[in-house]
Amino acid sequence: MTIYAKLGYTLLGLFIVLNWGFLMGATFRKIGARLAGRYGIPFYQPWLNLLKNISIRTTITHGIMYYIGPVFRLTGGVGLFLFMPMVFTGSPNGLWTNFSFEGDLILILYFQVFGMLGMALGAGQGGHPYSAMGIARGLAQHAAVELPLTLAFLSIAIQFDTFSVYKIVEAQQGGFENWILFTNPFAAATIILAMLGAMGHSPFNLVKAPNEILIGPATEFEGTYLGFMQSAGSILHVMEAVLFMNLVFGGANSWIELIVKTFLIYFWSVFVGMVFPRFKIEQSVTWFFKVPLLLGFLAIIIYSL
Amino acid sequence: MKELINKLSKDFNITDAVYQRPSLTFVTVPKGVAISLVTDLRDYEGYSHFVMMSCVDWIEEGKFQLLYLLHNPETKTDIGVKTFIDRENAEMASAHHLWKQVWTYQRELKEAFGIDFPGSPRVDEDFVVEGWVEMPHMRRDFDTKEYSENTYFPRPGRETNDPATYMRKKLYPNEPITAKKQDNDK
Amino acid sequence: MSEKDMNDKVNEMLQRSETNVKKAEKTFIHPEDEEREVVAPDGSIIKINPIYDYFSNEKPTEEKPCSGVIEKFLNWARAESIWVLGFGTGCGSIEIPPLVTPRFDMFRFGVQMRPTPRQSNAFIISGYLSVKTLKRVIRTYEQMPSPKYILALGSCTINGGMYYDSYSTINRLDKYIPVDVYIAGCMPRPEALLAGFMKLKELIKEGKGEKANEYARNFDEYKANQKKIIKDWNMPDYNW
Amino acid sequence: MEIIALITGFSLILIGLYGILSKRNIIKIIVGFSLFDTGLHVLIVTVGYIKGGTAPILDSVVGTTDVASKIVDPVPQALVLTAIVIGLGVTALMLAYALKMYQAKKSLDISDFKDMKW
Amino acid sequence: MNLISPIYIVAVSLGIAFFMGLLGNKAQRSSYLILLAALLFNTFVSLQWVFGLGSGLVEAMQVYTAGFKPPFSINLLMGLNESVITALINIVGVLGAIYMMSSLKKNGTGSQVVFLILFMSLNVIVLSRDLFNIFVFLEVGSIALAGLIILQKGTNAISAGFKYMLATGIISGILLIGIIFIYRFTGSLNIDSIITANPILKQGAFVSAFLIIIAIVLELKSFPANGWGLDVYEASHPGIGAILSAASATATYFVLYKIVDIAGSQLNYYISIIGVISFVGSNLLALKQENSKRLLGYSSIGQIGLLMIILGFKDILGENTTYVAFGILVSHYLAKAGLFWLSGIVKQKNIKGWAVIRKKPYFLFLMGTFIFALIGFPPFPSFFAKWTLVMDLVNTGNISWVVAILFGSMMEAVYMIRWFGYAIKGENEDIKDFKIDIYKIIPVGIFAVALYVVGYFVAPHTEVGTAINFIPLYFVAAIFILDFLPVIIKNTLAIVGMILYFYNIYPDLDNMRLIFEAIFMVGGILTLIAGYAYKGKRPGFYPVALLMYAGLTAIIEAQTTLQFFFGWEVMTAGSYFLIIRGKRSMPHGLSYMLFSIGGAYALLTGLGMAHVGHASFSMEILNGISYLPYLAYGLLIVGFLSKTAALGLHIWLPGAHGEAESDVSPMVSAILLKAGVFGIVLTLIGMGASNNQYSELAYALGWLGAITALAGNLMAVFQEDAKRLLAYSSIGQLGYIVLGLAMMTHLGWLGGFSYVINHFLYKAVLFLTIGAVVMRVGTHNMYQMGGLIKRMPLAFIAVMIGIIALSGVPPLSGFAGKWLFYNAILEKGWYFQGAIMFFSGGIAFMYLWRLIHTVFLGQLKDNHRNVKEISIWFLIPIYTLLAGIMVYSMKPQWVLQPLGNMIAKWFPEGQLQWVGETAISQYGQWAGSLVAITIMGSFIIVLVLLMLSTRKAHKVKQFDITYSGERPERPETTHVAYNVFEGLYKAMWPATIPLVEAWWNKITEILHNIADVTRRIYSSNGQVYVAHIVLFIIVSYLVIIGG
Repeated sequence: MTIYAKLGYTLLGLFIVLNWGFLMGATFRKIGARLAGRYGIPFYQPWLNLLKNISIRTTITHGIMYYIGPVFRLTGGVGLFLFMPMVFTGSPNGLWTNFSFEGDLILILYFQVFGMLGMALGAGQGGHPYSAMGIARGLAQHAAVELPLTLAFLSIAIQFDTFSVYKIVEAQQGGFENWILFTNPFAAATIILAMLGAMGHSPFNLVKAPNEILIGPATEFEGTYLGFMQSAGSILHVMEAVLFMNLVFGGANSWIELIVKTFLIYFWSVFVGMVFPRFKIEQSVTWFFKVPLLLGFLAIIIYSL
Repeated sequence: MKELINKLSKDFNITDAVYQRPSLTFVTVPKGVAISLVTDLRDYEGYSHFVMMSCVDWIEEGKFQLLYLLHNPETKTDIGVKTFIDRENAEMASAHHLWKQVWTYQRELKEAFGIDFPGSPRVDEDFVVEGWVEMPHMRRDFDTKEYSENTYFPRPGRETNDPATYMRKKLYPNEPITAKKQDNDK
Repeated sequence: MSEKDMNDKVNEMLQRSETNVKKAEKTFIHPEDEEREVVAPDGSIIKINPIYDYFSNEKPTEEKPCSGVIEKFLNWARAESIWVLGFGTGCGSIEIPPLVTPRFDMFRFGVQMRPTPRQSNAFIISGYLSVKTLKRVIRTYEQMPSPKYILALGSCTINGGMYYDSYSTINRLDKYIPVDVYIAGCMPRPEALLAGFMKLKELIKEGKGEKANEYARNFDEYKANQKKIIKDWNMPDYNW
Repeated sequence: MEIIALITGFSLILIGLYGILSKRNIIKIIVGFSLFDTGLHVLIVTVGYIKGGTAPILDSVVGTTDVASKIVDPVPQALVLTAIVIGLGVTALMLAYALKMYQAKKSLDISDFKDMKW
Repeated sequence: MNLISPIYIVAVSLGIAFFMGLLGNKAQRSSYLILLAALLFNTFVSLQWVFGLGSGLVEAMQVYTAGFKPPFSINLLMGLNESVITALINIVGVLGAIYMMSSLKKNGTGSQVVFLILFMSLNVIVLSRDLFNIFVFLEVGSIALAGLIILQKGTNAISAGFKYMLATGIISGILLIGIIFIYRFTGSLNIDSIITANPILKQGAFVSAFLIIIAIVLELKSFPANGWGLDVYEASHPGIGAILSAASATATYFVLYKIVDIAGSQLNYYISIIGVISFVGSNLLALKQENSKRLLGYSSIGQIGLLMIILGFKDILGENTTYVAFGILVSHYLAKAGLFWLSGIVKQKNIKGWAVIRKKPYFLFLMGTFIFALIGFPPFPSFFAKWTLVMDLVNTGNISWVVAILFGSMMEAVYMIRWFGYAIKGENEDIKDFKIDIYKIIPVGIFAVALYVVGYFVAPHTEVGTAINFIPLYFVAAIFILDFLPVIIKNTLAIVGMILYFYNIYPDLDNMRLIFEAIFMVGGILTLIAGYAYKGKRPGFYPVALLMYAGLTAIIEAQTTLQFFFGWEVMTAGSYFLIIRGKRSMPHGLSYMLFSIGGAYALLTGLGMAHVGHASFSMEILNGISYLPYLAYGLLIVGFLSKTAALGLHIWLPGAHGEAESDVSPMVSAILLKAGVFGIVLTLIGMGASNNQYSELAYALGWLGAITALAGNLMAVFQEDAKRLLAYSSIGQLGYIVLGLAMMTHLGWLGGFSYVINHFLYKAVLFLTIGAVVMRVGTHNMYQMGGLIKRMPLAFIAVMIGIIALSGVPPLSGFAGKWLFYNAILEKGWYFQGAIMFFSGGIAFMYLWRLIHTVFLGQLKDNHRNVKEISIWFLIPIYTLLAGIMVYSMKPQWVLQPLGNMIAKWFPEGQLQWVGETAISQYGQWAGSLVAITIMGSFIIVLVLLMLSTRKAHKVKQFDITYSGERPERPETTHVAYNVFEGLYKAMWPATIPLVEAWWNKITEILHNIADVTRRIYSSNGQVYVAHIVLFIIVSYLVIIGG
């Protein structure tokens, strides 16, 4: 496969992921509406919103970092996509493996922060107090989520003696009984719980906390900036789901499987979000230090003995 | 209540006392005595709760009437201390040192009636209306309708009926409208 | 009273109001907005003018729409994605929450609430507007990105309504900011508000939702009217 | 005889020490010190004394044989002279100090001179 | 060759004294000159003997009085020891006479006579070999001293003199009893014949020998029967204090040295015990002392105690005894006399009042010299003496003695450094200048210079001291002399010097040392470039900065453990002076110094234990220590950890780094901390590297590193002070490094070394930038800054790259360390340590964001509207370092491959495989530069897209934000900066309680309370003092009999 073909497949994959992210976001809203007995938004609403946002006529800029913020965010999303093997095809250089180089788990783990950090910087230049508050909360929660999540990742890495996502997926092939969900239930449980924090839906949506601190880091962003951030958000949502799918739910052998699995994973956090109200920051942090952390320890202890 | 008023009369120049209800009494004192009476009531008679403070514009007499309403949580009785002050360059001794909430009342009175309370904290700041430069808007000689018409671009074509006149016309179409009543209703 | 008399009276009133404004050219500066001096780390003195220094004091410009089909397409998107600022300015704001309930459900029309003016393009002025609130409304309106739309809810925004004679509430909203849709009534029900949205969508699709440009075109006039009644003007002429 | 002298010497030393430790008056302390000194001198002499010995002068009486057993050891006697002289000097200087101290505070009580603590 | 007989010292002194007595008070000027001439003559006599005997031209001389040989006469001996000691005494005599010129002249001829007699008698004490003669001249000496005291004004001096008379009188009495009875039992008064007679066989003779020795010990003012001595030190003229401490104590100590053998060696052990009690006790009690002269008194007693220990151990020390005793004695002699004289010049009773000395920087230098000589820093003789002492004691298994001695030294360091701190950085601002009499400076100056000279000449006398490289120190001295020049010249000189030196030595170093040397020297040069930003002379900065670098390079170059320790102490002293230059850094400088000294003592003991069983002091002896290896390695590690600020030993760091000057912070943080890492690397290599014999130690070290990382990062999150934030961050980063090294695997070390280089790069960038920003905005508090990106975009970019590198987010270089660590942890199986480490990495994001947000983003403060971009001289090093970061990020294999090859020497297993640009470990692969290219590519594409679509964007200003319909009133109220992580604090506050600080505070408090309670025995009552003496004798006797 030439590099151009690879590039082409990668771009195609990115396009699919972006649109699937939008659709998933719309579905989430739709489910929320139906839960409340409403009709809800049309499924194509996110594309309209994007279109409207990039067609805004007046834009402002607070300075160079104000630009860089959304760029960081989108690069973070795109990069995460590039470093993640999407569909398992039986070869580390298969069709849909992007530029993952076998998908290093540590790289993915740390690259998640790239967009967050850039967003924090961009929002900071706006000088809005609520941006700073949202980021402060986000970072605190991120640190809290990180601890159980790291333990679970380590546990999986110990289990298969590798940090390669590709190899982890490979090891889960051949029936659902090989999924980490069943072979390493503690790590899986930790990830499933900690995932809620990583996804950032209610009750862990205190970063944006709509109507409490306006909309958090994005308060000052409008028009095209917002459009970029929406796109990045969609990609990131899918990619988080893909990561957890690869790690716990056996990866995907085709796009269909990927879409079904990511939808279910995403739906899990949506479902929790529909039921529980927002946590305060200290509640959120301490929550992650209780059950998920304990499960994470168990997951490690089992494999380190 | 009466005993209390009698007792107070010995020390304070109480010009008038109205026994509204068993639990509510209004006394009127000269301007200079009011604050010391309020202080006395607070410190010795148990009227430790400051309910409110208000003002009435007695434009015909050229006076403002100030009212300090106090409450005694022990006996569940209220006492209102009234005093008259001049309307021109209205000024009254501040009672901010007795209760902190008096600050706010005095700020309100300063804005609405133009009564000055020298020494009261933050008394010059805006209370409700921002950037008000006209005559204090609660004075009776301030014509709010005229001000509104002069300032806020009334929309042409609007028909406005004075509710009192309109209803009288409707209900008692035969009765002539007297000049005096019209005056009052203006 | 005949119509002629009425008109005379109104003209007289308007005249009076103008002379009155000229007479009362008094301005009001809050203590925190007065000029002040700070000492820089190197010991030099810096003069601060809180009203002008912190803001970009530029006037808005007219933003030309795109041409032909593209603009139509974009207008369709705009009409189908109306983001409303969650800012209740008066008693009518109680009519907005029902719109998100199952009974009215504005989401199905592509209408949704946004918490920040930067991300909204529709603004519901809900009911009477005191001068104090008007100041905030102007600021918020100007901070919204164009194209932006104003829905004026209730009679108070049209002619003052029952507060026509109040010293602190305005009578005609369109003297201060351009209004796209008036929704009459005291109060209009949520259905009326939804109808207003429908009307707004129609206007946008027809390419008539260009009031933001009108505001920029007649900027000086609007600003003069605003400054007439807001005596403690402590913001830039245009809030970016 | 030697025992008595030894006991006397040690007793004087102890009495002197007792005086130094128990008396408040500076003069009395100096007296105690003198006693202590005297006791020392008695000790020195005692150590060199030989029963029945004569003065350590080499003459015909003593003869030239068995000198060491016949005469008293001359060294302690020389030492005691020096020690007495030195003791005198110390005592004199102490008295001078006592004078100065009295001039400074009009007091001879040693517990009045406790200004430098810890 | 005929030399003047020492008897002439006595004869001439006595003759002149009588002659002066004849002169009376009429010819004061000439009589003073005669006195000086007499003292000079004495000095001359002693010195000619020193040179004569030292060069071996003449034999030691015995002087017999009255023509008889002992025991029938008194004899004087002039040997080498005697000549040196008398020379020392006579030099103090001359200089003391000069120092006390006005006092001596004012008090008339009488005082001059007494002065002369005093020194005559001290000479005789040293020379005489006759016990009774010694007694006589001890008495004469004390009478003379009391005579000098009585001539002074002031009740305190008089009463102190009386107590002195009383006490010495009793002590002489005891001595006399001993002398009489020893005469009785041996028939001789001559020391030599008594020793030959070996009187120990008889019980009575033993008692008399005991009485003699205990009397001399008491004369040396042993703790606790020394209240009378303290009072004299405190009350008398500083000149007399100097004589007492330098001359009188030296002479008396020499007497003890002479006579100690009359009891055979039976009493040696007890002398050591008395010595150690004196040393520890008086240094401990001095903790609460605030009177400067009394403090010096305590210190003198402590030093004499140390000397007594040495005397007691002379059998063990063997031929080193003289060397050790001489080193300590000379240091004490010079330093203490100098300090006493200085106290007379400064004329401040309270040690806090010594702040006035700041007005005269050169006096500050003198004081520093004396104090550092006292606590045994290089290059002073006491350093080498203490080194030899500890080495020999450890070698013979006397570890507990070493502990006691080092504890006492530690206490001494506490109060001495604190005192110095008050002088150099007191709180009182309005200080008056003080007047100086020119004749008083001369003796002080001579003694200070003498300290350096003696130190320089003493150093080669140890077997290994010859190898010490003094070239950097010459350079420091040269810069010190050139301190009057402006910054620009000195800076250039310093940089050129360092470049040349680095160029000179780098070919001789192995790879591992080269890395550290490069960090020290290149880092040093870069941070020195920032020094151009300062104007004026910046007095004192360059000597101390270069001193630190001299120490650092000495550590790297060290071939022997002595060289290593020498460099370590030089580096500590230099960095202490650097740190203490900050505005509010006094308490932090103190705690830095104390932890450093404590660590250095641990190191010293460890090095001593390494030496056991080896003849050489080569650095190789660290490999495979055989004597108590766990303890030895543990001590070494603790010593080094005190410099890397591991948890428990970290409390000095935040303040010291946070309050230091802008360009000093990177020096002490990015560079200095690596010295500790270097030490740990050496220790771990010594522990057998891949053999990993002492895996328990490494395991404990690993946990310590992990917890340090967590604690440091967590504390950093809650800081409001930008530099303190970075300082706490350094603690955390050093925790990573320690954890990585403790893993003792190839990958762990690779990660650790990668962090060493990385931390140097980004912490230097961050500290330099923040320091420069602080210089511009005039505050450390982050919440008082904000929005500075508009004023200093270049600084912002530097900080942004710095924090991205620090946080470990790809593609910058920090990720290399994280990746290696993950792999290493999986390989090693230290999952929980790893998890803690990565949790602290998550916490790091918080403080990093806070650093950049609250300083550079958000709202610009009113008073910072006109601040300029940070100085170009800061930007040059910052951007040089940034280039380093970028190269490392884009081509990590350029750094990691050589590192891996180097580490393979010790850890050949589990290496990283390199295929092109891809690193392959057992667990995964990472293509550093490809990842970087991928990320940068997509970044640029996205950026271009956004720039195109927002090209018409309107530039707005700081208050053009949506503020709920309001306008912000002030930047201060709009900038979210103070207590940002309140929510996290609510969740995690128990982890932020400063338990370690509380623990150290409690220990300090307990020690001070003990000191405060115990020192109440000195009730200032003469009778109590006499009782102390009597009790001391009784208790000593009972202990000795019982023991």
